[in-house]
Amino acid sequence: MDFKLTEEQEALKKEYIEFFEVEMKDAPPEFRINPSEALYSSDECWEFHRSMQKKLAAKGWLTMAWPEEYGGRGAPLIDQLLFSEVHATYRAPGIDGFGIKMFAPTLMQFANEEQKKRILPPIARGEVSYCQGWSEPDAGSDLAALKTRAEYRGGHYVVNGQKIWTTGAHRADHMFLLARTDPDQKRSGGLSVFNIENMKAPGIEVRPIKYMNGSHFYNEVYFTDLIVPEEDRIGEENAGWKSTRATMNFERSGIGGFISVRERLKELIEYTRTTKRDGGFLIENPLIRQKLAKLHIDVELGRALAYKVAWEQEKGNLAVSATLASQSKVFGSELTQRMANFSTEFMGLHGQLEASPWAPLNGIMIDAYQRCMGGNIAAGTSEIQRNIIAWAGLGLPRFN
Amino acid sequence: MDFKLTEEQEALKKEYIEFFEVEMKDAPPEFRINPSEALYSSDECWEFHRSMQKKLAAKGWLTMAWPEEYGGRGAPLIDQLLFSEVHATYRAPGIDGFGIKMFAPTLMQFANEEQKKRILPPIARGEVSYCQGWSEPDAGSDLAALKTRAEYRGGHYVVNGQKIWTTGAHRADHMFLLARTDPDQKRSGGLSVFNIENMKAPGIEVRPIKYMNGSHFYNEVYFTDLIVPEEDRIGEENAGWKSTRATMNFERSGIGGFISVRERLKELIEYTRTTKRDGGFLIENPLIRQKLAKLHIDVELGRALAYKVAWEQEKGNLAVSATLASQSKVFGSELTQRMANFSTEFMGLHGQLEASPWAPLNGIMIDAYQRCMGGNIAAGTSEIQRNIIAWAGLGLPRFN
Amino acid sequence: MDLSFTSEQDMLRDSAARFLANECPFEKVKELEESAEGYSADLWQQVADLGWLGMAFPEAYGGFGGSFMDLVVIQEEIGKALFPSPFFSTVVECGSIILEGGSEKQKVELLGAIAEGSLIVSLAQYEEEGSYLESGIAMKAAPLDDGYTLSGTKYFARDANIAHKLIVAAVVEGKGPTLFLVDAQASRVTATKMPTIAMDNTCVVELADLRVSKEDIIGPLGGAWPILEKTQARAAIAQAAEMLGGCKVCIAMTTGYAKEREQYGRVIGGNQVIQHYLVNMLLAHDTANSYLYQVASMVDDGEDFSAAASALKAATNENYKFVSERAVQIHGGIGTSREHDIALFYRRAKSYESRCGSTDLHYEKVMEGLLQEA
Amino acid sequence: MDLSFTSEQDMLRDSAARFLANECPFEKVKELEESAEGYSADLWQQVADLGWLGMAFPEAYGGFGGSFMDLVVIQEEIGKALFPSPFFSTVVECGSIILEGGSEKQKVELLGAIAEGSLIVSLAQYEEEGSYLESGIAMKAAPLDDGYTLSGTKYFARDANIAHKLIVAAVVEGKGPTLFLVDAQASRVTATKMPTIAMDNTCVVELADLRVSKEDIIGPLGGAWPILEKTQARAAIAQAAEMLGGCKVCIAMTTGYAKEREQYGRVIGGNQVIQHYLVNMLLAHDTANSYLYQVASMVDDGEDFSAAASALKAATNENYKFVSERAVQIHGGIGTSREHDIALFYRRAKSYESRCGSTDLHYEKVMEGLLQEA
Repeated sequence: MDFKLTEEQEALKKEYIEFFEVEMKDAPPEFRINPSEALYSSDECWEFHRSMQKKLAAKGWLTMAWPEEYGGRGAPLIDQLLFSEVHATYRAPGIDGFGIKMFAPTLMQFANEEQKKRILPPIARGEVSYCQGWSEPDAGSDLAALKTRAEYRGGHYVVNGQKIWTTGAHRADHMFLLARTDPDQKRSGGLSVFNIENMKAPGIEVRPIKYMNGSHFYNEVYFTDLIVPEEDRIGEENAGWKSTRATMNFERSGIGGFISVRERLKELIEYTRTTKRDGGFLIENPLIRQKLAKLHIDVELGRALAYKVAWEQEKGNLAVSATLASQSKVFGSELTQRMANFSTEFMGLHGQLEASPWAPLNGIMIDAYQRCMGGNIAAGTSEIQRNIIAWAGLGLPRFN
Repeated sequence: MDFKLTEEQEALKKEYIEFFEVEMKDAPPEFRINPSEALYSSDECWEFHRSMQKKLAAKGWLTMAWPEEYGGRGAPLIDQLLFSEVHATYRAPGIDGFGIKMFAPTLMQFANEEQKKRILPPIARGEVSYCQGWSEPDAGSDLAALKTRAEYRGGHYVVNGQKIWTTGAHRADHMFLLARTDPDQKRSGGLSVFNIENMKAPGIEVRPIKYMNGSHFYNEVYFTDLIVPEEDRIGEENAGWKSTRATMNFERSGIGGFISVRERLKELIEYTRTTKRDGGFLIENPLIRQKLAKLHIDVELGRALAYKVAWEQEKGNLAVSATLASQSKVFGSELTQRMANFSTEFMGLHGQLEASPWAPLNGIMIDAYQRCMGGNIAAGTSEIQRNIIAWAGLGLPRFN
Repeated sequence: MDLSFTSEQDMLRDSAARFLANECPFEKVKELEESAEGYSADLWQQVADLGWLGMAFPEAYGGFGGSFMDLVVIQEEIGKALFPSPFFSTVVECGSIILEGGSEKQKVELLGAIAEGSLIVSLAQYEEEGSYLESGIAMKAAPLDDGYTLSGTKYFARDANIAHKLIVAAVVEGKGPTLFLVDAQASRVTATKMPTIAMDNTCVVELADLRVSKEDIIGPLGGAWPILEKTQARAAIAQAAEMLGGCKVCIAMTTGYAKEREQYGRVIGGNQVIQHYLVNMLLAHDTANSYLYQVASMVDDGEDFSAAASALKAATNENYKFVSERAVQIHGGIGTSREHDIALFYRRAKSYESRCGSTDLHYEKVMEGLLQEA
Repeated sequence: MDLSFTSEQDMLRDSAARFLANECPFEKVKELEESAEGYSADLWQQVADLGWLGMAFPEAYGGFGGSFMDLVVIQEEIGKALFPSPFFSTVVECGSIILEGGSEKQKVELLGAIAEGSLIVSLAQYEEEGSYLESGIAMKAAPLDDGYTLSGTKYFARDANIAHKLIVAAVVEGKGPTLFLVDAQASRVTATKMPTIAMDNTCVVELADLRVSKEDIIGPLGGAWPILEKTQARAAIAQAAEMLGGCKVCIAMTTGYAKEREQYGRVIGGNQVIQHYLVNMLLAHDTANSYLYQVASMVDDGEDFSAAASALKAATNENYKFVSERAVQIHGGIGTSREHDIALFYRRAKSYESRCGSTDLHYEKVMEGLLQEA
């Protein structure tokens, strides 16, 4: 075992740090609160994200772990992890996870040559932005129950139906869509994957869903007789479930989440060192000290686990890494929740304050207290993740 | 709402206190550690228990809530609760719960007149001791899967099979047995209840099971061609499940558990007030203070719930009180576990010590750390209790 | 011993529940949350007419002479409906303070006006640091010939933006913290809403050389703390009642949802993990709720309830957060949306935990109580 | 970066696992727990012959020059098998102390003897109060012409009942705590087993005017604390490895049981709640285990590992208790019996949490580390 970085890795890491140190100086302040969602919240943030995306592409960092033939440089996942750590440390935007981490690997594995040549390069160049057309009102945890219909009409499909919880649909250029192409096949049979070329096309209506705190990143997407050319179906007709399951398992080390908690924890500690209450600094309170220590430990544990995820994936132990990735997801989202709950608690009366001149850390923690619920639910609820770990990881039987 | 005691209740309570104050002075010290199991552990403890049983009967306290026709005085359950509180405060033995709280109410409801006249009076007089013949190696949580066979042979039954986790079988005079009388009926059909008149009869073999810490209260009971007269079958043949389910629901307020924790907590607080480490008393440690406060609060909450259980039962809301009793059981056993874990933790190196001159509080807490697991499992595991609450209390559907 | 409510209390509860269900459904709650006033003057008058505002004041002061348990019943129903109103600030907090510390004249005038619905009062106790302690009151009351002048900023004053009067805690040199009744709508008083997770009327209040006459002092000079300590303990119980009402609805809504929402061909409430979540939520509610009535009885029976109030509030803080959090989790995506109602409880739970003292402070008070006993 | 074990380490693990499975099954563990000696001299010699005892000592001192990671591998396997032996006291604790603080002569003589299996050593640090701190060492070393005499009582000395030597921490006036190597079998030394939940060789040691020569001092006069602090941090990591080995077996045994035990016509492992319990156990193990290797690497890489060792031990204390507790719960009644093996882990978990510092102490050390960084 060797946890040390190579000289090349140390040099790369330094380069990342120098880059973000400069580039994030002028970032809109919303990114300090929640970078992965801030990008969708205002035109200014979105512009900043898009310009960062192009810069990262130019540096070759956007797709470093992609095979060279698709515009990557075949870097080991551990290098990718290092990049993700630094990226998360600076709470930087610029990564379109839907395109780069989910759809692109699916394309590499399941698309035909024409599609790869057409769809992958703009993703690699950071020119486009994707959203994910999966969940439906009656198909959340149980994705295979989805009903959105794509009917083949010779040369093209006609799509009708509704998606929900579509993060960033109001900003995205494209969507990868999972729809039912054979209505006679139930559940996971009869589904196909499509590349939706233009989210502004007639036949698509995007309606905002406000999150509990009023912010807008989720959407409903309605399809009414949307025409999708046959050449935008990815993979075999009715074989979409297989590639979708593969999509679920790409790059899910979760390192970004742990780094995010680590950085917030640093700010929290600074807050407790500089905030006085009842004659002492908060950091002098043993109850607060111990809880901060516990959070720090969990960050370290989670980070070690994330490294293991990447390592197992790198070694080709995909079943192992998929289970570990579910563990990382659960551990990370629940850790974020513990941090948000605890910190807003010890802030006392101030803990309830949203971003404002009076709010500690400009309300990052009360924001997290609300956003963390999304984290526990989106991309597979904590319950679904635990089911998966039990079935796939521990080999426990699945009953219905 | 009125939580005040009546003058009569205050007087009764005073009488209980005066009684136990005197009677418990000479109790064997094991009762201070775990009264409900100490009685089975040594001849001396058993003798003390038996003599206490008779004294309580003489006072009329053993069966105060029984109907007068069976030797009780029809006292309200709240009075019974007050007695249980004082009894638990002094960690006194003398209550044969199997006979008084479980079998006797079953008899009152399901036995014939002859049986009531024959079996109930010795229980009321505190002369006998029962054990409960329910669990089997393959029928624990799933009691209805039991296999012990009672075959009718004209005028009597012949019993063969094995019971397990039979608390006190090595001390008891009698057993109430649940056995399969119709082998063609599966599960809860085909079961009958029997009064086993003599635990020393040929055809019964009792083998000890040592608990994880080596102590002996559980047993295996083997039946080999045991003859049981027909007149000792309680209720209809093959209708034993109904009375067994009723037995499960008698007097389960759980007040004793909460009082037990409260008393231990008092001792713990005294320990932290008088024990120095690293220049200060343990009670000065804010981490310890807060955890003690939490335990105290949970005791208060649990006690309030136990009162509600008794109140609802008294009002005849049996379905409500049964669900609440399951809640009380789960809350109480898990509270005991928290107390045991936390206290043995803050005792530091001393926390691991079993009863000995060096052990804090003579090892009560490390004993509890082990016994609490039995508490979470016996008489329906915490999981089964939660299932019952979900199904019966919340009306959630039961799937298999 | 009698653990049942009186029939009057049952009626009070039913009528409150019916009123709030009809007049303040969750749609209305969200509308009020988003409004600048944060309450409905119309509904306020209606609850005055229903007798809620004077329920627990003595008849001599224009009230109905109800018990503290009656107030608890109303608070539970308010908590179930999430009714946005100045009930807590005006009736529970300031009403108690006036009753506890006010002069006969103040009681007659102020409590009567509160009961009628014509007077909203806000407690301005906290300062920048957010301390709950007596020592946290640092604002000076500078003596003047026939009174004092108050200058400075108070924080976390609930409903100050809509209040007619404020009760301001300020220090009289040589005497200590003192309570002053001031006109909230005076030109030298500015109340600004702070954005809280509960989207309620929590305010920063600026006082600029505000004159107060001696007659507008509540209680003795330097006597603020005993009054505040006692009334805040009462308020903590009433707040816990409101929170436990919220828990109850979370459990009911979530159980209902779990029985209807299908995934994988069956209702999600058939999943054992969901069942056990709901059972743990029920346990959290039922234990604390049983204790609530016990503690409320202590108030009515004149027993010392301060440590018990802390025990109740600490437990309820934890339990409401737990229950509302699991409620959102079981609802899944829809539970996180503003459109749905369940997250309203989740947001309130976090805000309410800081009211009437932090959880840690309450634990410490419980411990102090235990050590006094021992 | 390379997160794989070397093939040598894989072999070491396999051979250790095989040896312990064959020679020390759980039946044997229980037999040893109940014996006065609490270990098997025969097995001890065998593990010496297998090279375990000298694994991590330099070759110059009769060892094999292995890494700390090698020791971690052995400790994990010991933890899986619950192997009762003086490995921790003699090799992990005292071996490290001698290596860290001993003279050349001491290293050659003592480490060689330990590696051969002929020397069992016990650390006698703690006193009546059970303090983990330097200030907890109060026993006086009274100066004598060519040495010191030691009198008093030490507590929680592991394996003192079977040890040949003790390392006693005692205060030299004007210098501070100092480590003395004494003959454990001298007539003036009495070791008595204390009954612990782990049923191990935890002892009270009485020293009655025991003479120690100056040559038997380990490290500088007054130099005990830096040595103890560093070696206890290493020991904490090794202890965590042992505990995580235990977690792993708890999970495997319980998963196996859940797949076989039927109730209600199907295996209990089909119940979602049991599944999630097991998943949470797995999470507890896998997170801490990943971190274990990272921290062990810090030792081998010469980095400052003290705060990380505390972080690891604190997390592992909680996780082993949690995992072993759930393991017993899932086993149900049978899990609570002495006959079954799973409660062996439950009992060890509680005992081990107090080793090398309490959980609270480790949290505090983590916090101190963080504040130094900040």
